[in-house]
Amino acid sequence: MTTQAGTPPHPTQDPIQVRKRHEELEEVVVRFAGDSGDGMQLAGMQFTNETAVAGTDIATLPDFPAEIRAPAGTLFGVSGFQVNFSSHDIFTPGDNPDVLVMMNPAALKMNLQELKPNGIIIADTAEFNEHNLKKAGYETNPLEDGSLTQYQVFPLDITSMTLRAVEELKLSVKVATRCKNFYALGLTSWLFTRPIEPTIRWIEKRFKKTPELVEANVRALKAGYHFGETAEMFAVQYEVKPARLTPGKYRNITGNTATALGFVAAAERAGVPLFLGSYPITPASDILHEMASFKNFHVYTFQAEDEIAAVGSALGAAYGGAIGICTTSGPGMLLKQETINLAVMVELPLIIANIQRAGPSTGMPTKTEQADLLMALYGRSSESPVVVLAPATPGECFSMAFEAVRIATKYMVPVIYLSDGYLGNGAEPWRIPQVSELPQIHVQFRTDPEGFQPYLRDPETLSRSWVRPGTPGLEHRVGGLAKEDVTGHVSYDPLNNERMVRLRAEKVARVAMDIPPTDVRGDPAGELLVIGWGSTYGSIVEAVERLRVQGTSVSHVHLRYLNPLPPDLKDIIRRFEKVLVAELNMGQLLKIIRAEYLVDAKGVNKIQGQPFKVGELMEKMQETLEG
Amino acid sequence: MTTQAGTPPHPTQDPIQVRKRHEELEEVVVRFAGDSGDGMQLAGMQFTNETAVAGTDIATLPDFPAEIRAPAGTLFGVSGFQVNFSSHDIFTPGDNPDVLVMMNPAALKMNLQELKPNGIIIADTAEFNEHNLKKAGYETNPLEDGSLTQYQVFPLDITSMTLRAVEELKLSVKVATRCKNFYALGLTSWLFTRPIEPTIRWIEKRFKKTPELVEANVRALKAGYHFGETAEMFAVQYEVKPARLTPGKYRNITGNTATALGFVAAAERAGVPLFLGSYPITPASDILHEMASFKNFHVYTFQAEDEIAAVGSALGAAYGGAIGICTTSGPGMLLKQETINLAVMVELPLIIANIQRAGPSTGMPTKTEQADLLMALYGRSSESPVVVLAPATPGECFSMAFEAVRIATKYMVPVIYLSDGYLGNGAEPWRIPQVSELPQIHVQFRTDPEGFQPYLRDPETLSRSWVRPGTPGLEHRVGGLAKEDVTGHVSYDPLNNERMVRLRAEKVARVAMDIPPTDVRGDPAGELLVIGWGSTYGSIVEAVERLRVQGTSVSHVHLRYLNPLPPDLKDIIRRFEKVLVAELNMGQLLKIIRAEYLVDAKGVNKIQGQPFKVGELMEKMQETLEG
Amino acid sequence: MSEVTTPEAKLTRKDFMSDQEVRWCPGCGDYSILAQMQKVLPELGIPREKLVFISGIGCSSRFPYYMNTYGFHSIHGRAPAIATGLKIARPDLHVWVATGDGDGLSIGGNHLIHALRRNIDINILLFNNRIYGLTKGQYSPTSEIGKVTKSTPFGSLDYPINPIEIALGAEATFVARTADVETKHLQEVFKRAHEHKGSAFIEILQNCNVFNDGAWHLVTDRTTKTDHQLVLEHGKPLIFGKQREKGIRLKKNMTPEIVKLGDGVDPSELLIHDETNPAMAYILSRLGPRFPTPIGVFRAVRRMAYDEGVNAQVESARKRLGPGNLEAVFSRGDTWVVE
Amino acid sequence: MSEVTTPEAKLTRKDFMSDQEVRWCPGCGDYSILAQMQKVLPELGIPREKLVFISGIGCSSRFPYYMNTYGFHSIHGRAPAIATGLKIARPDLHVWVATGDGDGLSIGGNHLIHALRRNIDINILLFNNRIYGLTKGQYSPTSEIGKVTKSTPFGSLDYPINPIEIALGAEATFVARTADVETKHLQEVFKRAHEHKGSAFIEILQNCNVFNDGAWHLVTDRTTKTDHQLVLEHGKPLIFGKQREKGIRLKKNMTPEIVKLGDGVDPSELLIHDETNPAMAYILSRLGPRFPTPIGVFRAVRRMAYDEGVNAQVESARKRLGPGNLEAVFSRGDTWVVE
Ligand SMILES: Cc1ncc(C[n+]2csc(CCOP(=O)(O)OP(=O)(O)O)c2C)c(N)n1
Ligand SMILES: Cc1ncc(C[n+]2csc(CCOP(=O)(O)OP(=O)(O)O)c2C)c(N)n1
Ligand code: SF4
Ligand code: SF4
Ligand SMILES: [Mg+2]
Ligand SMILES: [Mg+2]
Repeated sequence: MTTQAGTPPHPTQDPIQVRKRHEELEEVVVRFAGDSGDGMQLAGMQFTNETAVAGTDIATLPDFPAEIRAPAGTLFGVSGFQVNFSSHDIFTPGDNPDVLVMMNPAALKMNLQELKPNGIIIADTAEFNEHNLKKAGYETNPLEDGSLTQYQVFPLDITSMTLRAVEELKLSVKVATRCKNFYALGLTSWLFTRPIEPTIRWIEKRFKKTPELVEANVRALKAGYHFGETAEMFAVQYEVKPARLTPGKYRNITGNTATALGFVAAAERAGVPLFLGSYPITPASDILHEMASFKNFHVYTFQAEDEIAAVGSALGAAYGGAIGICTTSGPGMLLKQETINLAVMVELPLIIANIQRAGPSTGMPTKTEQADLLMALYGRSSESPVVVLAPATPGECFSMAFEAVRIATKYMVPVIYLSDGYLGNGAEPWRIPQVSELPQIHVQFRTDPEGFQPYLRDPETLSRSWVRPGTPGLEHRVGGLAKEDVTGHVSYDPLNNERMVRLRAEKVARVAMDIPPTDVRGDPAGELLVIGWGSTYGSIVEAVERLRVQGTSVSHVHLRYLNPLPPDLKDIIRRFEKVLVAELNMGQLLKIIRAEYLVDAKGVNKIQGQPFKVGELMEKMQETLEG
Repeated sequence: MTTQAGTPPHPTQDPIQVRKRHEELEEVVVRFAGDSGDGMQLAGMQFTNETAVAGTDIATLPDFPAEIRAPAGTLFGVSGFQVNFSSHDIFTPGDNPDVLVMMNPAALKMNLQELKPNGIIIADTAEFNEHNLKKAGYETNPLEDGSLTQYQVFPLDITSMTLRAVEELKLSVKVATRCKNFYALGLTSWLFTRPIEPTIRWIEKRFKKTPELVEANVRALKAGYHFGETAEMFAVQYEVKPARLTPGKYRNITGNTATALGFVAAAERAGVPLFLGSYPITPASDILHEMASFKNFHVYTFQAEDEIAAVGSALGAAYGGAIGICTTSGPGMLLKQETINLAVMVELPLIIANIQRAGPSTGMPTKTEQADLLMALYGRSSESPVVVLAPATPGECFSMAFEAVRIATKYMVPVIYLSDGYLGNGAEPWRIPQVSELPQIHVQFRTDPEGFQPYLRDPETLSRSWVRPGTPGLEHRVGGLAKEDVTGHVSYDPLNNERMVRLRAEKVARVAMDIPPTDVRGDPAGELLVIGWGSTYGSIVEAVERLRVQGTSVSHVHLRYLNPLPPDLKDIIRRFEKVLVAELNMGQLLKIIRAEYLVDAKGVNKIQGQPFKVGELMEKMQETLEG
Repeated sequence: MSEVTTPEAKLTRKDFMSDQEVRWCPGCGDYSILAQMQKVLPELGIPREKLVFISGIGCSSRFPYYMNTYGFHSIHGRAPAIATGLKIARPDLHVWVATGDGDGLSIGGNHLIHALRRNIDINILLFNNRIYGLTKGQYSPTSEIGKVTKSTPFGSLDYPINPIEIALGAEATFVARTADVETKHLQEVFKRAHEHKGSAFIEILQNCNVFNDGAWHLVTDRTTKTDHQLVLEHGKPLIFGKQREKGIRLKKNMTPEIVKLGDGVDPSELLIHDETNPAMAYILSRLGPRFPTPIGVFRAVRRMAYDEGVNAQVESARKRLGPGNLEAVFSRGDTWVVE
Repeated sequence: MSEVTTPEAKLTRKDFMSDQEVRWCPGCGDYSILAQMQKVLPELGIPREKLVFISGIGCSSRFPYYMNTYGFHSIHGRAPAIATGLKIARPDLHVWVATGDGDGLSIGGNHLIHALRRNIDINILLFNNRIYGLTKGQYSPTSEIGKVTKSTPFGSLDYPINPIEIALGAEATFVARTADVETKHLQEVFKRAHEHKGSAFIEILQNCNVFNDGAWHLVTDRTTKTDHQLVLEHGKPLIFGKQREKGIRLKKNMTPEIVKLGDGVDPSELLIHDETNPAMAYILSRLGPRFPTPIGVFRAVRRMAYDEGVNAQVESARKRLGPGNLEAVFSRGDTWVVE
C-alpha cells in the first residue's frame, strides 16, 4: 500500500484519541472472500461501484467456484472478489491485496499467502470456530496463535454485530445473518471513505419487493460504517483521491455488459433489428440476461434448446435481414462450427461471441483462459475463413462488439468475437459515449431485380448483396452445397470450386485494409517486442511500463484483429530483436506469428485459469532479454 | 498409351484379316462414363477386379455426383470411373485416359478434353440422339461431324446389341437396358484381354436372389466380349502383362475396406471387443457397412441418431473396455469435437476416422479434399492435444488403422485418423497379410486395487491405466471437470491445472519416440524437398520420380504421423535448400511446417475436389526450383 | 431471375417452378409432393416473395431448389432451428420446412420437438420414405425392426419412431399424415397447414423407389388401400373397406377394435373423429399393423404461436417503456461525471 | 479407494457413499434423491462394481461423484448416448443415468427419446426442478409459461415440455414420476426401475431452493399434497383427497373428470390404473392443472431391450458363421497369387 508522506499505516493505539487520523493513498487493493453463500461477489461489486462513483480508477477480479453454493466452510467453496482502486490509472486488479476482508477460516487459508507484508486483515471471528478451522485445515486459530504478527489484524464478531444491527426487525436468524456481507462492506467503505449511498440505492432497488430486507441490509451497511467511525480499534481512515480520467460521464461496467451494449448500439446505428440466439453457459450467460431486457429496442432474444439451435436461429434471422448474434463459451462454441461453416458458404453476416473459459472439456467453467483462438480460426471442416476480433479491456468490449457488427454486415461474413471470463466479469470505469459519437453502420438491402445475381460481389469488399426474403423479384435459393460463381447455383465444377474458395478467403483478407494502424506502446523499435491479445492487455501494459521506467528496451503491441492480422504488423516485428508472445494458453497466437513472419518468437504462457500477474510477466520479459 | 516395339496402335483397317493382331502394352488408362443410373461405377469396379486378378498393378479414381440418379443425359448427372492398370507398379489413376467408354453425349462432353491424343473412344450410338445431344450442349453429333478425327472412334449401338443379347429372357425393356454396362464391360474386357470369369462370379453372387438377372447380365457381358472377338471393327487386341509385385496372395482393395479390416484386425490382435459408433455420411459410410458384416467377430456396430451420439457411444464403450471407434466426414467431424475433448480429459482410447471430403459446409460431398488437418489438430476448445495419423494409399489404410488402435490403447489417448474420399473409394492391389505377421497389441486392464489411483501414470508412456467397470475395488469417478493430478478428483487449483495440461501434452509428444524413422524417397539432401501427407502420395511419388529421371535434385518425404511430427523431420528439412508442401487444401500442413521449423516453405495447393495430376505437380516443382 | 410478382397478379403453377433441373431419381415420390405444392400455392393468394422454404440435408431436402420462392438448403437436421429464427424476426413471411425421416427424426429430432412444443408458426413437411436416401440406403428411425440395409446386413434392431406419436407427445397443435400419391389429399392437407396458426406437422408417406421401393405399398396402392388406408375426417365416424363395410370402435378399456358394419353393429357405435381430442389422436396414432393406416388431420387446436408471443412482448415493452433509448441504457446504474 | 466387495458381502448405505464432499446447496432436493439411492442399492444385492452412474452437466449431473460405484460425469445432454455405448458393449453392468430438465430435455432431448425408443436397458433419472440450476437460474423446457427468470425478465413464452408425455410419445417401456421428498416412494420407484428390463424413465420432481424454490410445493407439501397428488397403483382406482373422497372418472369422449365419491358416484365407475394401457398412461400424463399430479408408474411393458437384441445378433452370427476368422475376411472377393 503506497501511503503518502511516508507515515506508517499502523493505527496508533492511543485510547484517548478521538478524531481519526486521515491518510491519503494512491492505490489500494482490497479482496473480499468467504463462502459462496456469503455474498462476497455482491460486496465486491458494490464496493467497486462506490469507489468508482467516488471517481477513482478501478480494476476488478471476481473469482468464484463452479458450484452454486458449495458447503459452508470448505476450501473449494471459497468465493473471492478483488478490487484495485487508485487515483492514477491502473490496468490490473493488482498482484497482491493490501486488505483482506475474510468471512471465515477457509477464506483466510486460501488468500493469506497473497496478502502484502503488513497488510490489513479484517476477519469475522464468529466463523473462526473449531469446526470451520478444522474444515480449513487449521490446527489452531490463526487470529490468536500469533501467526499473523506481520499483518494488521482486526478480529471482529461481524456476525453478532450484524444480528444486533437488525435485531428489531425480528427476522429469522438465517435471514438476518445473510446481511453480514453488507456490514463488512459498510466497515470497509468507512475504512477507505467510500460513499455508501450508491449501495443504499442499489439495495432499495434490488429488494424493492421485500421492504424488510431493504431495511435490514441498509441497517447492516450503516452499522458497519458507523462501527468504523466509532470503534477505537480503527485509528486511521484512508482515502484515495479521484483519478484524473478524461472528462465525461462515467459508469462502472463489466465486459459482458459492455458487449451487450455494443451489439445493441451497433444494431441501432445500422437501423436493423437484432436477434440474439443463445443457450446459457458460464461465463457468457450474462450477455443474454442483459440483452433480454432490451425488448423495447428492436431486439429479439431467444433461449434455444441448445447451441446448435441458437446459432441456427441467429443465422435464420440474419437470412431474414436481422443482425444475427450468438453468445457462448468453449464447450458451446464447438457445436456452432457447422453452422458457421454454412454462414461462410451462404455469405451472411453472423456474429459469434465466445466468452472463453478454462478447459478442455468442462474444465474450470468459472475461470478464465484464452485457448480458443486456434479453434476460432481453424475449427471448421475444410477452408472456412472468418474474421476474428478480440477486445482488450472490459470497456473496450463495447467498441469491439460494435466493430464486429460493422465488419460482419459490410463484408457479409461471420465474425468471431473472443472475450473471456476475466473480461466478461471484470469491471472498469467506462466513459459513456454520446450516441452521436458512434459511427453509422450503412446496411443496404438489395431491392432491385435488375441484373440481380445472388453471388454478384461488390468490387471493393467482394461481399454479395444482402436480400431480405419478402423482396419481390429477388426470389432465389441458397445453401451449403458448392456454389457457382455469380449465380450461386449448385456446381461441382472443379475450377469453380477453387475460385470460390479463394474468393471467400480474399474477402476476409480485404478486411485488413479496413482496420486502424497498429499502435506500438513504447519505442517503435528496440530489443524486445511483447505481443498480446485480449484480456492480457492490462498486465502486459503494466509490466512493460515498469520495465521501461527501469530503462529496459521493451515495447508492446496488442492485437484486436486476429484474422486478418494487421498489415503493418510484419514491419513492426522486423524492428525488434526479440519477440515475446504473452497468452493464457500454450502458445496459440505464437504459432500464427511464427508461421506468418518466420520469426523465432517465444511465448510466455499460463494455463491456470487466472490472469497474468504483472510480476510474472516482468520476470519472463527480463529472462528473454538476458537469455 | 505406351506401346512396345513402337508399333503404332492404330488398328489396320484391312478387312480380310481375321485373326486379330495382338499388341502388348505396359500401361493403360481406361475411363468409363455415363449417367449415374448407367452402372458405370460397377463396370469400373469389375474391370478393376478383372485386371487385378490378371495380375497387373492398378489404381482407380471413381468420380460421381452427389445426386443418387440425376436426370438422364445431363452434364451434372455424369458418373465416371477411371482405371489405370500396368505391368510395372503405378501410383496414380493416370492424368489422361487412353480409352473412353462413353454411354452418352454428356459423358463424352465431360471427358473428351482429357483423352490422350489418338486415344480410343467407344460410344453407345443409341444414346447419341437429338435430345441427349442437346442436353449435353452439342450442336451436331460428334460421332459423325468429324470433330473426333484425332481419335480412334468405335461407335456401337450398345443398347440394341444388349437388348438382342437378352431378348429370349423376355425382360421388360427397362430391366434389359440396365444390362448394357455389362455389355460395355465385356467388350472392354476383350479389348484388353482381361478375364471375365471374376465378373461372372460376382454377378452370380450379387443377383443370386433373382436368377433372371444373373442370366441377363452374364449374357450381356459375354455378348460384349464376343462382339469384340468377332466384329471386324476391332483389328487389334491389347494385352497388359502382370506386374512384378512382391510374391504373395493379393486382392484388390479400397481404402474404406482396408480401414475396416485394419480396425478389426487390431481389435483381434488386442483381444478386445470393438465398438463402432457411426452415423452415415459420404464418403465414410462404407466403413460402417463393411464393419456391420463382422458381427461374428467381437464387433459391435451401432448406427446412432447423430454424430454426437455416435462418438458418445464409442466413448462409452471405450470406458467399458472396448476399442471405441467412430467413422465420419467433415460435417460430422465438427460435431464430435466436444466428446473428443472429454476423451482427452478422461484419457480413454478413442479412434475417430475422418474420411475427408470437399467443403466447406455440405460442399461437394462425393469429391475429395485434405482440408480437415487443422481442424483435427486445433478444432477443440482450449488445449486439447490428440494424435493425428494419415494413410497414404488405399492399401496402407489397413496398417494405419491398425496403428491408430495401437497408439490409442497404449497411450490412452484419442487418435484422429485422416483418410479422404479418394483413398476411401480408390482401389489398389493389396498383399493379404498373414495374421501371424500382424503385431500383437498388448492391452492390460488394471485389476489390482493395491495403490490404485485413477490418474497414476505409466512413467514411460504417461498413460493412466485402463479400468473396466465391473472390476471390484477399483470403483472411481471420471469426468470433464479439471482433475487433480494422480487422484483425478475435481480440482480448481491453478497450478494443478497447468500441470495437467502439460502432462496431457507431454503424453502425446512422447508418441514421437514410438514411430518409425521418416524415409526420404530420393537423395537424403539436395535442392528441393517435397513434403506431402495422405492421399497425395501417388501423384507426388510419380512426379518426383519423373523429375529425378530428368536429373532434377528433388526428394520426397511423406508424413503418416501429423501429430506428433516425426523427430527426425527437422534435420531432413535442414538438408534441403527449398521445401515445397503439396496438399489438397490452401496450405494447412504448410502452416505447421513453417511455424515448427521456421523454414520458408512454399505450398502447392489444389482445392477442386480432385487429386493432383502428376503434370501439375511437376510444373510447380520445376517452378520452385527455378524461382 | 424471376420478375416481380404482386399479390394481385393471380399466380399459376409455373410461377412456382424454379429454373433448376430437378435432380431426384426417375420415379421418386418426391416429384408428386413438389407438384402438389406448386399447384396449391397459387390458390393461397400470397405473393411468391413472402414464401420461404427451408430444408436440411437429404434427397427430400433438395425441395427448396425447385421452388421459385425464397429458399434455404441448410444443415442436416437443423432446418427447424433456422426456420424458428427467421419466423421470429420476420413474422410477415410464410415459412415451410422440408425434411426427411432421417433429417427430421434422427439428427434433427430435438429441434423438431422443440419447434412443435413452442408452436412457432411454421409448416413442417416430413418426407417419410423409411430410409436414408441420399446416403444410399441405410435404415432410418422409421424403418421397421429387422430391416436389412447396407448398415444392417443382419437386420435392424431399433424399434421405430412413430412420427405422429412423437409430434403428439410434443403437444404439437397441428398433426397430419398424407401420402405422395394421394395428390388431392396432399393439396388439402397443405392448405389446412397453411391456414393453421402455429406449428403444423405433416408426415408424408413417400416412396423411395431406389432404396426402399414399396415401403407404403399397402397403404397407397389402388388395389390394397381401401382395406389399409383410413381417411380421417373431423366429425365423421371411422369407416374403411372396399364397400366402406368396416369401422373402428373403442372397447371399454380404450383399446380400438375393427368391427364389420351391418351384423349388429351400428355406425353410431363407431369412433367419431375429433381433431381437438388428444386421447383420440393418440389412439389413432398407434393403431398398429392389424389396423388400417390413418391419413388426414389427427389433431388441430389453436394455441398462442411463439412468434405471436415474442412480437407481442416486444410491442408491449415498447408501449410500456417507449422505444429503446441508447443513452438511457448506457447510463443504467450509478454514473458520475469527471470534469 | 474402496476395498473389494463381493456379491455375498451384504452392503450398507455407507458402502455407496463416495469420499467426495457433496457440493450441492444446503437444502437442495438432490440430497434426498442421493440418500434414497444409497439406501436402495444395498437391497438389490448387486456388487457395487457392477453399477455405473453416468450423467451430463448440471447440478443434478454431479450425482455420480457422490456414489461409491463407477461413475462418469460427461457432457451436457449426452449421457444417454454414452450410456448406450457402454450398455451395448457391457450388458453385464447396471447403468443408471442422472440428468436434469435442461440436460435431458433441452440439449439432450434427442438422445433421450432415441434411448427410450430403442429400449436400451438403462435407468434414466431426470431431476426436474423446472430451472437451470448450475448456470444460475434461467428457465428450462419444463418451466411454466410466463416464468420470469434471468433470461426472461418479461416472462418466458415457451410452452413447457411434459417429460412423461414425451417419454410416452417415444414409446418408452417404463415411465414413472416421483418426488425428492417422497422418500419411500422414491425407493420403490428405483426398485421397479432396476427390475425393469429395457429403458426406465423416471421424472423426479426436485426442489431447487435457490433459483426456483417451491416449484412443486402443492404436490409435495404435507399440507397440500393430499389434494394435489395422485398416487398411481396398478389395478387400483384413481382416488385422492384428504379423506380419499375424490376420484377420477372418464367421460364418454375419453376426457377425465374429478368426481366426489359418495353422492351417487360408486368407486367402480372410477378409472382403474393399468400400467399396460397406453391410452391410460397418455391421459394421465396430461391431466392438467385442475387435476392432481400423478406420481407412480404410468406405464410398464416388456419389449426386447436393444442390448439384448444386439448381443443375440452377435451370438447367432457366431453360431451361424463361427467365430470371426481374419484370413477369411482379408480374402473376401477375388484373390490371386503372385509367385
Ligand atoms: C452432419 C451430417 N451428418 C451426416 C450427413 C449425411 N447425410 C446426408 S442426408 C442423410 C440422411 C438422409 O435421410 P432422410 O433425411 O431420410 O432424407 P432422404 O434422403 O431419405 O429424403 C445423411 C445421413 C450430413 N450431410 N451431415
Ligand atoms: C455444451 C454446453 N452448453 C451449455 C452448458 C452450460 N450448462 C451447464 S448445466 C446447464 C443446464 C443445467 O440445467 P439442468 O439440466 O436442469 O440441471 P440442474 O442444474 O437444474 O440440476 C447448462 C446450460 C454446458 N456445460 N455445456
Ligand atoms: S434415392 Fe430415393 S428418395 Fe432419393 S431421389 Fe432417389 S428415389 Fe427419391
Ligand atoms: S442451484 Fe438449485 S439445484 Fe443446484 S444445487 Fe443449488 S439448490 Fe440444488
Ligand atoms: Mg428418408
Ligand atoms: Mg434443472
